[in-house]
Amino acid sequence: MSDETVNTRMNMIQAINSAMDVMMERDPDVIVMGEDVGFFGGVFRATAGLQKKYGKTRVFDTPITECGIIGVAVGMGAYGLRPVPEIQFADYIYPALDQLVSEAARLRYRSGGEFTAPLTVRSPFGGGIFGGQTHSQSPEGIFTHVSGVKTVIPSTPYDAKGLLIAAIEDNDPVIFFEPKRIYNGPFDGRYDKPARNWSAHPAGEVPEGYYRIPLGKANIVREGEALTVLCYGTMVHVVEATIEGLGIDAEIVDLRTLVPLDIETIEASVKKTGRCLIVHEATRTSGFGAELSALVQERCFYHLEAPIERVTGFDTPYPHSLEWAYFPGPVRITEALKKILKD
Amino acid sequence: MSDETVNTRMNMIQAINSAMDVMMERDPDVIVMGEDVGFFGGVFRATAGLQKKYGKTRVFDTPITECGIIGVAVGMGAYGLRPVPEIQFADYIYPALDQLVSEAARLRYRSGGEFTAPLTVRSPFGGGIFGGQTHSQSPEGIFTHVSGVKTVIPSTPYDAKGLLIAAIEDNDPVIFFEPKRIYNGPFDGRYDKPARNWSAHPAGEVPEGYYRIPLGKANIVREGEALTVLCYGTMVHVVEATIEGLGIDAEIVDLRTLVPLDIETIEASVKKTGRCLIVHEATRTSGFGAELSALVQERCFYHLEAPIERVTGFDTPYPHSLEWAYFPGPVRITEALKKILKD
Amino acid sequence: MAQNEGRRNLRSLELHVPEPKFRPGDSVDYSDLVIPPAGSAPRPDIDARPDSFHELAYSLVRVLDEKGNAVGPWAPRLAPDLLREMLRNMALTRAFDERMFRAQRQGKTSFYMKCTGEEAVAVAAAYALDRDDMCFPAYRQQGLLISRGWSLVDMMNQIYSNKGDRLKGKQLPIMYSVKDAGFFSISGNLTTQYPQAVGWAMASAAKGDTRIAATWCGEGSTAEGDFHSACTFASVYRAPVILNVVNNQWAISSFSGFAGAESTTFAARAVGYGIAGLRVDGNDILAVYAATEWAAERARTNQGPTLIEHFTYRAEGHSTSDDPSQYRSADESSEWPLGDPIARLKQHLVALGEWDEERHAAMDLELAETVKAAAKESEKNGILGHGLNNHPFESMFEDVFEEMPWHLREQCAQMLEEQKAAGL
Amino acid sequence: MAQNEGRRNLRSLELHVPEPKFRPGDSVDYSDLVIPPAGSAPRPDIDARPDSFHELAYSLVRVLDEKGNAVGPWAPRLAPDLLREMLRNMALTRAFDERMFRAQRQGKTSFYMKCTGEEAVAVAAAYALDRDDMCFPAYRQQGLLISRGWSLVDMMNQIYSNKGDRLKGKQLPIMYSVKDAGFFSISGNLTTQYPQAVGWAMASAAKGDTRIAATWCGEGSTAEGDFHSACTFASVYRAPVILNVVNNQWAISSFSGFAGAESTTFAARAVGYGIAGLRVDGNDILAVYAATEWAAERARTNQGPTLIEHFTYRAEGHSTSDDPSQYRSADESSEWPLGDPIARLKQHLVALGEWDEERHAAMDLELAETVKAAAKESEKNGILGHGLNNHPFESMFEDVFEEMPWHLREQCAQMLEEQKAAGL
Ligand SMILES: Cc1ncc(C[n+]2csc(CCOP(=O)(O)OP(=O)(O)O)c2C)c(N)n1
Ligand SMILES: Cc1ncc(C[n+]2csc(CCOP(=O)(O)OP(=O)(O)O)c2C)c(N)n1
Ligand SMILES: [Mg+2]
Ligand SMILES: [Mg+2]
Repeated sequence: MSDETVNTRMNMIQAINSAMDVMMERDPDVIVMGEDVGFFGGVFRATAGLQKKYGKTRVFDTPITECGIIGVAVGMGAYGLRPVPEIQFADYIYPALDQLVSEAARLRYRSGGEFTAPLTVRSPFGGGIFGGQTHSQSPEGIFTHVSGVKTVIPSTPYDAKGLLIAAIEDNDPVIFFEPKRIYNGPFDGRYDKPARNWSAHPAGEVPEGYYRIPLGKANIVREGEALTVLCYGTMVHVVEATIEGLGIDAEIVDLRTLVPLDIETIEASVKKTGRCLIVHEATRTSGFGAELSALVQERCFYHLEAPIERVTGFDTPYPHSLEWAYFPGPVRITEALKKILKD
Repeated sequence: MSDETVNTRMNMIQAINSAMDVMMERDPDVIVMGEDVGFFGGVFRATAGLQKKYGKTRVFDTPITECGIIGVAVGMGAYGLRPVPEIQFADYIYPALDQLVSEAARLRYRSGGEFTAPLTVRSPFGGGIFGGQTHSQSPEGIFTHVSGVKTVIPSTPYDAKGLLIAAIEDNDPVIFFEPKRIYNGPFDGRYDKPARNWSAHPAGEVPEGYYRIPLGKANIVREGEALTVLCYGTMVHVVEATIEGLGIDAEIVDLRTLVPLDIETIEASVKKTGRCLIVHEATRTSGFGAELSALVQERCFYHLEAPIERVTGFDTPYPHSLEWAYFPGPVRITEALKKILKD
Repeated sequence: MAQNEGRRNLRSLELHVPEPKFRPGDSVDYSDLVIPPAGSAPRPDIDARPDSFHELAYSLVRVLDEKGNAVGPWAPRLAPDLLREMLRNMALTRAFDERMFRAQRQGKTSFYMKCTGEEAVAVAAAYALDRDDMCFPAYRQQGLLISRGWSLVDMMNQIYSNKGDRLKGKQLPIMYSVKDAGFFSISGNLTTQYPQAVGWAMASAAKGDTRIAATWCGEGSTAEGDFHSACTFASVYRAPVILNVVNNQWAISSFSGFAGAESTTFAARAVGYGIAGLRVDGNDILAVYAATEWAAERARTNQGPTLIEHFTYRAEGHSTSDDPSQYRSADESSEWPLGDPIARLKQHLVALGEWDEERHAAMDLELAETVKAAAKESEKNGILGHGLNNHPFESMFEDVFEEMPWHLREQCAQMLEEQKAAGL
Repeated sequence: MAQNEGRRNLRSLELHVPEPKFRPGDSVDYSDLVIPPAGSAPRPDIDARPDSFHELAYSLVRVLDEKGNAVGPWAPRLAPDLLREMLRNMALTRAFDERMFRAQRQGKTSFYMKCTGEEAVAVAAAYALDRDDMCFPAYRQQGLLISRGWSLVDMMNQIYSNKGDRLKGKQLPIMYSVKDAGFFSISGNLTTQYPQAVGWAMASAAKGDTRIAATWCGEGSTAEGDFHSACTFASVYRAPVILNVVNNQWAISSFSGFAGAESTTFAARAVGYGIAGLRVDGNDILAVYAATEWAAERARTNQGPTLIEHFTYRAEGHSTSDDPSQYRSADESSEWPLGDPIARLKQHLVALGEWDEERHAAMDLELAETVKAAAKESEKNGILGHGLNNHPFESMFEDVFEEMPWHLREQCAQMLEEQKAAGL
């Protein structure tokens, strides 16, 4: 779907930056706003250079009120703009929840389609950077419970750019969670090993221009027969590395979009393998893994040869110093794999 | 556990009122606050008479800011009070979400136990009263995903009082959702039939004094062998009536507390019956039903004779005029029962 | 702290909990309400700095005096035809409210909310704003739609959730959405429209458009965090927006003291943000018109936002679910010292020799007929009480997203099966 | 609207986006900053009505003049011993910051935040409040703990998430919680502590207690909805609370204009709520002391809340993750016209003949040693970099609830299995 074939090496930040750049270039109604996103270019530098290029009325810093950022963006959307607000950390999205749930998500419905809120809310999420309780959360599950918003989570620079462009073009509100642990490189879950960067990864090669990855389509990262692993974001890489290490013939499905979900791909895969592991970093109870488990069970019951297992973060806040004991890493995944494959 | 044996007929509002009354009498640190709860006694009259009895410093109206109500209650809790804030409708709890999720739920953890937030947040929830999108929601699923809060939902006057007393005495924050459709009487889901009131229902007989129903204990409303139905709130009655109508030997488990869940009762029941239906009014995707389904599947996989089914509200806002097409009533439950029992 | 180690001998603290002046059974005495004479408030230049007229946040812009004369610098000098049109629209709004309230009582719909006594606030704004300026109303500004000439039948269709309802029965009655009349979808969640209006206004400014935005909330609703976000954004970006606070003294059963009225005015919030603030006699349609026009002109010339407190009184219950006799004195409404907005404009027109009792009575009759006819017309499309099927069941799944994803298609199919099973 | 039907010939709107005066590379010129002379602000009586001293929200309470003399009605007349103690606590705070910042750079912990240049704000408050008044701080009020004599080793234990950390390694460094020092658990979420402080104060008042509450947030954080909720509650119930806004000009990379500083002061927010408001030279510890003492006295005598804006400057980066040279002029800090709080108190003591350069240098040396010794002591308990097991793995599941429910017990068991499998 690319209309521009020059590829460059990008890390995920650069890919996200490039997606906004491309869309701002193409569509004068796209605007970028958020805390520190203007002159400074964002605390993770995802918006670096955009204000300089597109001016202060299209890329600007905001007051520190997430409720205001989203509320104002909804109004801008109703006017006809296509705002791309940033919430500095996903942990700070809660003050905006009413504007997201009761307003952005419901506006089309309650106005019979007269008004829409075509926002793309970008927000870094997830742990693994010693950010403690309030810089590590994965609240995606909450949004999947809200009818009227889409939830998208990329796992590579290539996907990040293609999905973000699709999200910005989408006429419904999209929550776009960026797994900050892999901004700079894929992460195999072994925190004590040197960090890698994206330059060696095939998905670190990203077209410079416009292309889109449709929302609602999963990506089979690895085909296999032994079991199906459903995952997204950072966990895709942890799962991949773990499976590789164990030499298991797993099929790894990177969901990319949680709502709407690519149920066809999931169903086909589980029906083929008969076994299913779900992996996410968010707390376990009522996390999105629960929905995945329920769906798979409902649709593939007679194909299942073992219980569906969930590997998740624990039902506690993200603890600062015990971060790696909390993180659903290779050991936790290995244990679950053993269990699923045992008979 | 009752220390007072005089029983009276109460509807659920009266039972809830009585719970607060009993607790305010026993504990001078219990205070009640919220929009219109003071002089007027609440838009559903749940706090009627309390201000007169306990004075304005213990029962008072608040400004219309849910964020403020919960934030102030957290501070009062830290001081040593035991606040019982009301959120007028569960649909209006979102502005308070940050104070609930990031503050009330996390305070004990982040302070190493130094500070606690022993709030009981009461809020009417659920549909069936033609309240439209913003007076009908069932957001309990969101809270079950948040570590550090308990979520309680009663289904009868007797339970409401006993559980509310236990919630107020609990030293952790409790979200106490009151199924407003059954404030005045049990509801069998047949909206076109005359409404019943609590006077004929055994659980409409409520002790006048203190008693508690422990949090985390489910109630087997009906024993049976054919399948297990997991439900709570209004849906307990809809399920009961539907099952009775069909003459199915179902075991109906009223969860009462969603977190912490009475997993033992659930597991024992499903292992006995081999089949499981989950019923809630909330939207389907990532609702608490998903968690229940995942848990049952994980723990009872080898006992299951049919897929676990979920009967839920649809993944749309609660539509005003099509309320009864949305509501998971007897027909939807019947269809699911047929499916589960078919082989 | 060495110096503080021993507890000092301190007096006990006390918690102040506000209490309204009058409760059921009390007789009403408004004599301590300060009401500046009509015409006494100065009218600053359009480009005056907000901090040069702080006093306007504490006084009351009034045009109509006790005799019905329009006096002082704010008097807008409108043509009698226009005044009659405004009078008519206030009366039409009231007639509409009466009829729809009754319709709810008759079981034709689930819910209704009147704006009785506050008609001037919305009607004046409709005249002072341009037709394509965007309104972000709360639920008591039906006067905007009526004054912009929107179809009564269309409004009633929404109230009845009937076949003609463009919102397909999805919204609670009175939660209109009329894009063609510059009337934003009303939310059931208080004050969420405030930052949205600011965002719309910012977008208009960013695009070099000429249209401005206006928004309304009740005095009780000013306590929500959204109010603060909105005022902060409006002040930071000098958004071309008019922020209206309709202070009708009550928020359901809570008097304005629970929103802070014991400490200062609501217009004073503007002072806190360094934006222009006005306090206006909300029952004086000429004052509301003049203030709104002034604020609109400021916005249109890049002078930024204005917050206007409309001092008025909620003459009826909060909604059809409310019974105000439970918590306030029955006399409050009739004794309200700023009178009734319709009666006051009528008095003015009569004083001008442009109106009389007969014409007024005739107008009232005609409006009652107009509303009745509209209701009949609308009821042909059905009423809520007549059952579920004013709208196709499938419509429930539409408009959640632009395109219906698989899970909604599946649920829709399931629902249709169900309805078949139920014999519907 | 008939009269508006045709579009008028209107000028395009423009969006105003604030811009700080100086960016990297710019030379700094503060000449248009209005700084009233020390001693010029009047000091109202404790029981004066808030609306009788609005001007104090727009001026600047200053005690120390350019020569280091304490002048005017706010001069608190503190004993030299006390002044030296305050000086020492500011210097100790700075030394602590230096050391811990370095510890982070050395990889001993993950994160640190300094309060350099703002020490007076917290240290003065610790002296003006009673020891058992409750503080709800943001993350830059470490001076409170230090001045209340709290153990540096204990603070460092928290920063290192080590064995001695009472918070069991669960919180990000500097997010202290010290109940015994009346210091509420710091939240990572901005401004949430504001309504909590008001709630604590209301509880104290409701109970007839004598203790008051105080809270702090940055000027950037005033934009959050919680700020508004807090001010509204404080005003409605006249809560005995001091609401401090530390205006250090920057919120990470955003200058105060993005919180509204172009339109008015932050102290003016108080005027908007009808509560007492003061604007204070935050680098003048005597002014901060006097203002806080006055506000505390008001609170203690049921006069209600006071909002104090502390006008100061964030002399260093936002945190160890920040590099301010990317977004502001390097000279801003050194040129700050209100100087450095430590230097100014030192000058005052020297002027009084109660201090000299030698003693100051000796104090600095001694404090560096004190801090170094504390760090050594604390590091015996481990540092973050030394791995996971400063705290038993099980501790992760404690304090979620008072009692651990089954699902956490199960998860805990699972985690212990895992650790075994991993050979830990
Ligand atoms: C977020 C939210 N909280 C609470 C409510 C319930 N509620 C509806 S109207 C109302 C009172 C509003 O009073 P005010 O703002 O003064 O407006 P008025 O009704 O007087 O026009 C309340 C509390 C709501 N709709 N939304
Ligand atoms: C709710 C929330 N939003 C955003 C952040 C990220 N954040 C942390 S500090 C900060 C700037 C705060 O500036 P200010 O209030 O002026 O305080 P200062 O750092 O200057 O002391 C921001 C945006 C946060 N911690 N919480
Ligand atoms: Mg009101
Ligand atoms: Mg700051």
